[in-house]
Amino acid sequence: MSTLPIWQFDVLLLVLVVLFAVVALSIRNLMGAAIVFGAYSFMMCLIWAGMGAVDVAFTEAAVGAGVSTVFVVSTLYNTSATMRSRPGGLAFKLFIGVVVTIAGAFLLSALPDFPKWGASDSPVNAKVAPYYILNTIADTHVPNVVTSVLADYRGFDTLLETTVVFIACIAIYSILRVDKAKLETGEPAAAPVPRYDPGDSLIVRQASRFMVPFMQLFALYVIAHGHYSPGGGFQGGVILGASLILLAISFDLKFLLRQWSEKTLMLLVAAGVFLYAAVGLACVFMGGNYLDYSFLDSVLPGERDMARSHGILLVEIGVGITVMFSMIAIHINLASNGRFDRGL
Amino acid sequence: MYFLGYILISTGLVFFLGTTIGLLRFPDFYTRMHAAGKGDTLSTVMILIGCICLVPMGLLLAIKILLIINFIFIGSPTATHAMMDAGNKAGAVPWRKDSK
Amino acid sequence: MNTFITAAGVALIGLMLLVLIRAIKGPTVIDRLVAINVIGTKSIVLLLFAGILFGQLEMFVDIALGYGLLNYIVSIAASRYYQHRKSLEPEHSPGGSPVS
Amino acid sequence: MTVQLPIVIILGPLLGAVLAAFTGWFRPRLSHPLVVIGLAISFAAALKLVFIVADAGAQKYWLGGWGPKQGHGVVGIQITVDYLNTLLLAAVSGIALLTSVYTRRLVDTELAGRQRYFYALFSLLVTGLLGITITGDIFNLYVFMEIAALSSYALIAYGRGRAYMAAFNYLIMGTMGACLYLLGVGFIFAKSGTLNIDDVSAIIPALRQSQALFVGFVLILLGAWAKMAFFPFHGWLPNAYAHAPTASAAILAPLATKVAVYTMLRIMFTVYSIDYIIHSPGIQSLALYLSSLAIVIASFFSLTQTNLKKLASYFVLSEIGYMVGGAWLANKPGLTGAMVHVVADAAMTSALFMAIGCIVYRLGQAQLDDLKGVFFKMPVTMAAFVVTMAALIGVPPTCGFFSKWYLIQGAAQAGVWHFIAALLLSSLVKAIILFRIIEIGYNRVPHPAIEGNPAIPRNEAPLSMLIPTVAMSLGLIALGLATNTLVNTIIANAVPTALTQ
Amino acid sequence: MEKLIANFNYVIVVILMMIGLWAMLAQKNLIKKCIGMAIFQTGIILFFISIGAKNEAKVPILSKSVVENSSAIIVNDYGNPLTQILMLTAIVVGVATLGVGLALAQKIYQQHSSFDEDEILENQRK
Repeated sequence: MSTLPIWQFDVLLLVLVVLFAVVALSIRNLMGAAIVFGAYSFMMCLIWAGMGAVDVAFTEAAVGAGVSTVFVVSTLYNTSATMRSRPGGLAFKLFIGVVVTIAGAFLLSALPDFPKWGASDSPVNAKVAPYYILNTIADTHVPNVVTSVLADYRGFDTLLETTVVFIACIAIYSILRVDKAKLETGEPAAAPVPRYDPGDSLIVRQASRFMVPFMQLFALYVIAHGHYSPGGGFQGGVILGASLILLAISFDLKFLLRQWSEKTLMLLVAAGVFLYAAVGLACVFMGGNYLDYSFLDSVLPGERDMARSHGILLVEIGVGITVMFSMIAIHINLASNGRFDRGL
Repeated sequence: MYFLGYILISTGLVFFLGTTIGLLRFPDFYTRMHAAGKGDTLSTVMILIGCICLVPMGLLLAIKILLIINFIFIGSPTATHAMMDAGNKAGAVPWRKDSK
Repeated sequence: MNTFITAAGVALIGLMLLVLIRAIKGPTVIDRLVAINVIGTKSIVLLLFAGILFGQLEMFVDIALGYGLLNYIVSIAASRYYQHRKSLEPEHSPGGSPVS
Repeated sequence: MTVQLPIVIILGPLLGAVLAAFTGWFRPRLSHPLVVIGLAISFAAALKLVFIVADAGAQKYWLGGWGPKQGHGVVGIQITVDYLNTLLLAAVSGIALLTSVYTRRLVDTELAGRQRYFYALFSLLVTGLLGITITGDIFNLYVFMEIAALSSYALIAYGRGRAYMAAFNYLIMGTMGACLYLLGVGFIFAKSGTLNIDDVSAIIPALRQSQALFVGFVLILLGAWAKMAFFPFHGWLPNAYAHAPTASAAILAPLATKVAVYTMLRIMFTVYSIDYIIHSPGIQSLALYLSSLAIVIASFFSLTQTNLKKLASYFVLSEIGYMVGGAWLANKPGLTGAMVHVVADAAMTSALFMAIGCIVYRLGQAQLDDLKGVFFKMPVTMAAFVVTMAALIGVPPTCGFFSKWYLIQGAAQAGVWHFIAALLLSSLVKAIILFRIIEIGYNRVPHPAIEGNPAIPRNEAPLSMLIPTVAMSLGLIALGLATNTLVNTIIANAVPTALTQ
Repeated sequence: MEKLIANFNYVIVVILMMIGLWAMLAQKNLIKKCIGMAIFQTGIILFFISIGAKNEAKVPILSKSVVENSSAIIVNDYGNPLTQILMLTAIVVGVATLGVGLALAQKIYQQHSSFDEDEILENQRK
């Protein structure tokens, strides 16, 4: 058996995770399915933490378990959680089951060919990866290897990943946003909103009000401290976004939209991507390849390795901005069904 | 200090056992909520304090764990309250001695 | 110490498995929500245990903190759903039965 | 500065899209020119690179300056322009440029009031497609795939109504394809430890017996097939393209599937080698039978369609069969045919959808029965349409003829007669459909030249649409005439050396 | 069998992916399809993370003592960073896809008042 530090946890959790997946799919109320699916993501996150992948665990906790569950809940809020189903169709399901089983057997046939779980001399661990661990300090001065690979060695992936979030945001916006009159004038009309909805609870609102500043502080710490500890633009951005989503949920959407108008939100989403791409472009104008931050050393303080470190911080901020505001915009769209007035 | 840590974690586990039994055995939503809300918060806080006692750590780390405890102490009862309210408004039926 | 933490962690997962039974049985969604909330809180503890076993608690405590905050948001969002909707839609079959 | 050209190809549309997203809130009129400028820059760079590659061979570019390191291979992300992809890059960016000019009027009428992000999404789609083509890193390819996919879901959903369900089905199929691809990448990565295409291809020959690599190969193949709507996975395509707005279909139909075919070619012949293909004969004959089946079934369904857009979607499906089949013939003419056909078919489909777009713009719908008298109403458009159909059928001076000729040669050399039969059948069906359209559009109305018959007023689509359409259909002939040069200078070098000896 | 236990996580990966794939193809409910899609993706992420796991390794964040003296870095003391980066990307892509899927599902529900695929198709045929 493997000697991962906590394989006892891992084995148990892996079994648990399969259970969660089955339960999430078998619950016949969609709300229940969504909640169990959130817990499934939390379990996944524990497994990854157990395998030493703390950054992945952090992202999954923030993105997968936290925000995406809220997305599903707000979708259901605007539709319905009951599952109407009709009899029949069993043969089709069985057929797909057989196909999927065959595919699974085919995948399992490759199993003996894989290196053992946790072997440190497997190709994955021995070919390219050691370079990053050995040289991250000399190259970039960032002790968190994940951050340096994320934003520098494979920074192009991250630029595209930010673009994916941006696309998702504008895609959802253009799918859902409905109010034509408002679309043409730009600004949503400022209608007076009652400050207190009588049905809302005071306790939740006060507790949220207390927690939100701490969350935002923590998120900024996560972005800024990503060079030394797990975290970075994505995680911090999501937590920042989540803090405002919390405000939107415990007060209402109008409360959020009073401070961040639709236009501001959507502009800032693009601004983050633009910042990232522009930093890369600046490197080209300084004579290097795209995203080669070391050529920014005449602009940023420090030597070439420190220039990389600062460049990483810059692009992380760009990522954070895009992720934060797209999470909010996606939530508002899904929760209000594209009307930007009231929702979950 | 270590001794205290062991005791706190063990007690926390016992409380969590109580929570679990309550969740499984109680007859209706409100009573289950009662078990979950109280036992869950208390056991988590106990285990976390136990961790602080058990593991040698710096001040910053201890403060962070205390911050988690703080959040759980505020967040968990609020969530419990919200869920209880939700259950009430959504029409969960309380169990009575004579029902069924 | 590590043996104790491992044992405590395994016990915690075992108890979580029991809580999962409540999430499977339902009978209403709000019951599942309670169970999942408990599991979420306990995951924070498990994360800290993992950190202790890795010997790098300072790396895991941030995740645990983020975890606690997001778990709270999910609970509030889900209970908000029922506060606004005010109807607990009946579930057709007791949960856990195979999907049809 | 020529060193920076490969990245300029990507950055043009990417920055154009981001800026268009900004201006959408201030001056919506400005979004379109920004995107066109971005695409023009990209096209210029791609065109320049075609000449550079023809002279000097493959160009490599390392992002962030992270090139190969001793003992580790390439540590960063590499983008490569070589013989295999340089023509496709030029074709994709060129077609995108023409289409972006072409779509302006369509968008103004079809999507009035909703076009704020249309051009941003359009440009991002092109970014994704160019990225898939240019990248030299198998994981980076996945990310680009998702960029292209997410923006195309949104572009299709612009069609509203049934388009939402079509887009949802596409989302499920597309995500499944991308995930299968990613899993295949994982299998390759687990055995080779690197993601760079060159480094992987250096490692794979030593691991020919590895079952994991074989499973990874099959997974990537299935993923690419799902993305390109190859026969068993084709269900999503006709609905998606038919219900999408014409402006979206005009960019999606020619490029999205072709780039997926390119992905398959890249994985088959660069990552895995030609030896690997020849030594897995089970898959080879399966793929050939499937492509013949795809061609036959798509041709059959295209006969039963009454909607012009849907009909064209089935053409797209049958053309995919050509390319997959040509690639799996695994001999020199077959492969050459497949590579030529990727470019030629992108141009042909583009011209076809542009012509259909012009018709839809004036007639408002695209049912076959509505085409009565269209030849008199829009003679220039219909001339372009007939040229395009001739190219699809494979009439000599057009590019469709040459690629088909190579394919038939390859099939004859490999002795795969069912593929030849399918090719000929598909040409026949297209000819039948062309004559049917001529019959409806020309004969079913009283001829206006004869005295006493009512005159049919000329009513062409606006020039901003007509000129790209005509340019594209003339391009088909030009491409056909240039085929020989292109094959000799570029494509012949892309065919693996094992086949040329 | 021994291999099966040594590679227990691969088995779980395959099971998870097949559950997800089955849900994507066989479930009629659009939201369930989305959930199946997410499960499929997490299966793949789990696969990547577990091929990068190392025994006796710590998280890939260099400790303070090593930062001062970079010749003292021992590779096998730290987990594999590369797989983690790839999967960070995959997670974010997954959520983006889920969001778009949910938006489409919401629109479809508005038109047909149903998440059931058969019902929607019937409605469309009318």
